[in-house]
Amino acid sequence: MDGVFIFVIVFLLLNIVLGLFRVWRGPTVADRLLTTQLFGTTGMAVLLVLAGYLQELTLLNVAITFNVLAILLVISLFKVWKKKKGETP
Amino acid sequence: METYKIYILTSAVLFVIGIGGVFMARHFIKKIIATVIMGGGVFLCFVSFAERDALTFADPVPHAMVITGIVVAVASAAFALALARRIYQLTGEQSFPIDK
Amino acid sequence: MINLPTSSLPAILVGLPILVATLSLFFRSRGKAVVGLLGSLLTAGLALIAFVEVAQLGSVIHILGGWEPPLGILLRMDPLAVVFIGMTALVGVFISLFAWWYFRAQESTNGKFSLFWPLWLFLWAGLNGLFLSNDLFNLFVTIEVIGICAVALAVLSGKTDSLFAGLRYLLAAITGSMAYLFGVALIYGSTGTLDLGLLGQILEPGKTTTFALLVITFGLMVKMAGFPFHFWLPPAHSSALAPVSALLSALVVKGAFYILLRLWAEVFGISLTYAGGQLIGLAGAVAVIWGSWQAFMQTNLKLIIAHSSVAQLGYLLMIFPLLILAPGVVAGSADWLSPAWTAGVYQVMAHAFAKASFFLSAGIIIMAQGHDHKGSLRDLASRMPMTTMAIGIAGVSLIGLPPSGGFFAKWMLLKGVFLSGQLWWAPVILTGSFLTAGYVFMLLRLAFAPARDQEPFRPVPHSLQVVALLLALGSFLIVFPAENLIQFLESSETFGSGIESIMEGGAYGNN
Amino acid sequence: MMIKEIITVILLIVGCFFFLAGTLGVLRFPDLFSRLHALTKADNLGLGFIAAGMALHIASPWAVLKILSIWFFTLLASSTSCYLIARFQKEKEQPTDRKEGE
Amino acid sequence: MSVLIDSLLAILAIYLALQCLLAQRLIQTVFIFFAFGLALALTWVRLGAIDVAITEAAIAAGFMGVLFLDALRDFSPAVSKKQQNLEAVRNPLPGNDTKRPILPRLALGLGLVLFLLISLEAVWNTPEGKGLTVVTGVMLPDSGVEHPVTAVLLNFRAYDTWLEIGVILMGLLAIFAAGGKEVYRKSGMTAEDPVLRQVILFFTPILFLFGAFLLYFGKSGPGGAFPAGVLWGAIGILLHLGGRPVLTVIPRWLLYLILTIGPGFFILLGFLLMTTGSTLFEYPPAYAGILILIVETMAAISIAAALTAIFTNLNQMSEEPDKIESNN
Repeated sequence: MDGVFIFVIVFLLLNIVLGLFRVWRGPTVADRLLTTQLFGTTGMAVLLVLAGYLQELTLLNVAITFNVLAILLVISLFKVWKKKKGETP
Repeated sequence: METYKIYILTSAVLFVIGIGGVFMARHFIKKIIATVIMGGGVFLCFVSFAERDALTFADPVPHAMVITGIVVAVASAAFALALARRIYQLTGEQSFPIDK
Repeated sequence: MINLPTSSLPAILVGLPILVATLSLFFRSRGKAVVGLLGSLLTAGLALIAFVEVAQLGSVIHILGGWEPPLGILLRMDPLAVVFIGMTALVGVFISLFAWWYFRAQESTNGKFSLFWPLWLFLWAGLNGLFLSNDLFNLFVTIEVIGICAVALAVLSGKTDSLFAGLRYLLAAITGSMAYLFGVALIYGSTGTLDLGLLGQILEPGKTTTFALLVITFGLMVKMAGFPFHFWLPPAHSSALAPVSALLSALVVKGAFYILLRLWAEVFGISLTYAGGQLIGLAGAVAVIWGSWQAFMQTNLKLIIAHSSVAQLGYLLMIFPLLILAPGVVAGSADWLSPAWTAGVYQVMAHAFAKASFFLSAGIIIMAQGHDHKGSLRDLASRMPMTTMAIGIAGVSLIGLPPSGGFFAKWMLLKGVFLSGQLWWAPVILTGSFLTAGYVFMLLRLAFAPARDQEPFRPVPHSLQVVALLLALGSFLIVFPAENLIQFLESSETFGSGIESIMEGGAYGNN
Repeated sequence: MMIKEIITVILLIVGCFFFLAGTLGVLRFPDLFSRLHALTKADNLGLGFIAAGMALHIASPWAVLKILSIWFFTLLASSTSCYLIARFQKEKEQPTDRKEGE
Repeated sequence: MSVLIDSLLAILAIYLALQCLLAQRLIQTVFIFFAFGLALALTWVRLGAIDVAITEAAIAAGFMGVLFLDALRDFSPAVSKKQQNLEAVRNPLPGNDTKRPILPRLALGLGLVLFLLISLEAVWNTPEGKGLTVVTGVMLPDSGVEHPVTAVLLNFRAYDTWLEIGVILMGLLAIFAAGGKEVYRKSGMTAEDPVLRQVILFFTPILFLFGAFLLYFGKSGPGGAFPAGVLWGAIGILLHLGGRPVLTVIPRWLLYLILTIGPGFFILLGFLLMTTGSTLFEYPPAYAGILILIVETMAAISIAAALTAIFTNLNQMSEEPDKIESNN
């Protein structure tokens, strides 16, 4: 079972690395912003699998902390974007 | 090769990246982020030693020090951010004027 | 170290200022000032009690939480620490009194200035904690406390240039403390302890230790504005409010110097080479010449004083080459160690008093004239004789003319230089003094010159001038108890000890 | 016992497949909006499968609740930020003729 | 096989750190900074430092990320264009905008590479220390808590932790000194958005409960005052963003009471116990558990209030009326 977990983790991390290629290439800024997307979702998956692999249920708390604060980030981003819309015609 | 060796090398690299960033980056925010990265490197060094010295549990003293360090680093970074924003607000500058 | 007598004073010296500072937050501006002033008097009183206690009992310790090192933290109050605490208290009380009248005189301008009091008490607690600490990581926390409070005080004036200078200072301070922490991590990794006393016994030389020493020294040099890393000091110190400039210059930079001294003498002795000492001495020598020259070239009074700080801190660095013994020399036969340590301690004290007085006088002049271009000193002697006298006396101490504290420090440094045979430092010390004399006499000449035009001149409360003058006199008065003080200091383990370089000395290991 | 493990492995593999699909989409699709679409949808589905697999593997009610809430929160955050990134791009494309990329 | 995980994580962290500093746009820098935080958190988890991972997730990535994101409202590209024009008017010198001289940068780069090589060699050769694991394990039963990290933080090295809680307060005061306003105005943003309001209503209890859970769980596992404080602080930040600034509602004395109760109670308790003849922060073993829990709760409240106030202050900075006027 552990072998499967390690395989999945390595696979997911490789996914991130592959995705970073796009971040590096661009071409637009928004493409580069995808990193966070990529990392957010895949990172959560890695955390979940690690929780199973290390038999450490407290890892779920780490994941929840991240998630709950991610909402805060998103709302903050929303506000930033609104402010910019208000300022630049 | 033991696990901690990889991370301890990483910690040195992160530290150097951070220190380079503090000196070379122009924009205030980048300089501040560079200090945070530097801190990340240092904390990684502590935590890898904790992993190396683990018995039934990892060495808790470095963990406690890292938690303290993170909080302290965040407090100073928030202050630096406040200064940067205040400067921007008053003068519109986003980086130090090139002098010397 | 564990079997030294225990005292609760070290804990109170750190805890009380923070408690009072926290309390003062509840008040509005005037109340903050009252609580703050009372708090600083209280802290100074405690420092006095601590001095008396150490004089009677010798070094005392306080084991926090009852957990002995290496797990817990131990506060240690030895003669060296208590002398620094006492100096902080003396200078601090005068600066507090000055600040009280200074802020009252310009009450109308800004209610934000009352933040000075809690920040200053936090800073004071941080300094006390730093002098007492015996733990590498705790030292990091205290220097962070000091760094944040110092920068916050430096930007209190709210001027744009002080904000720029403050951000530069803060970034330098964070970089310095992170570098220091990196060294701490490596030392912890290689020994598993953070207590200075234990480390001094078990630290072994090696590549990691040398590297840790390197980054720690780098970090602390940044924090104390040692020569190549002094760039942040002149703008930050010259753009702050007068009492703040005095605090920063007189006390804050000394904190990093104290740690450096302690760590070199107590912990890293084992991995230092003769060449390393010469290198740091060289940095000090360059700082003396460069800082003095820059001060000479400035046109603004506060910038002159700030650059002079760079130079005076250079003298402090110059004691390090004397402390490191060449291979083959044993500490017992090295009679230059005591003068070198005395020079260090006295240079710290004399500079603290003189520079505080200098900055406060500059503040008085700015209050009177509205700006600090050096031309504003014209005719100062007839308008404000007391401030002129303060500048003169403080300047004499900075130059190092007898019988000032500055003279005593430089004389001891020269004595150490001659006794140790490292004669190449002597011309630097003398050149530094000449350059200092150059800018001090330039200022004094202006003060006695007739006024060129009728500039607006606002009267300044006499109390402010008296405080500045007293501080300047302090830099002379510290010489009188010198003999007793040195005797007292010599009962400390660290004071007067040499660093024996065990590793083979570098290319210069010739004597 | 065996069956549970086999199902877990299958769920994990399916999750991995979706992550791979998402990443390939990000790499190969021609424009930003389709890339966003690929990334957000496929990855969240993949996370769902992996979460299901792990929930089955850990199989304590408290942990299952936590895992489900993790999935739910990630869904919420990532869909919102996907929307915001798309808006960001759209705002930039429409009003001005400023050049893209640096 | 697991070496692969380690090296991938290490490469990711280094790559993201570099990318973060090399990115052309600020928004990109900030986004990559979140990713870097997550990579670090994964690293902490891999190294078994779950407490650190939670703290990193909460404070370094979450709170710091929100602060940086909020700072983007100031340093936005549109404004910077305007700014460049303004600068061009102010400094018409032609040579002003040229790049820095290449030689110092080259020297700095070379120095960094050299430093990197030295540091790599130094860390590689670190001698085997023993750490304090054994000592902590022996002392743990006397500490009043079961989780070693909490024992170190709140009992063995409580002095550092106390100073650190103080540092957060000092950071807030420093922000006041840097030009923040001690008086909180009502946020200009209003909760006109129904979706936002629902989200806030939904998340406030979750944040509170999860924070409380982490606080209590800190006795026996990873958690404790810092993450709890951040999660509770996130409530304040959320409400502020949603147009319901809590800090305007609270009277001044109460605000300062909750800001200072953490460090204040900590040191008062220490002094109180000192009067019974023990040293500072020496808890009687029988009551250590409950005292630590109370201290942690107070600390979490103070941290939450301080973080909310820090965010509010920074958030209000870009809305100051004295925008252009320079008081130099």
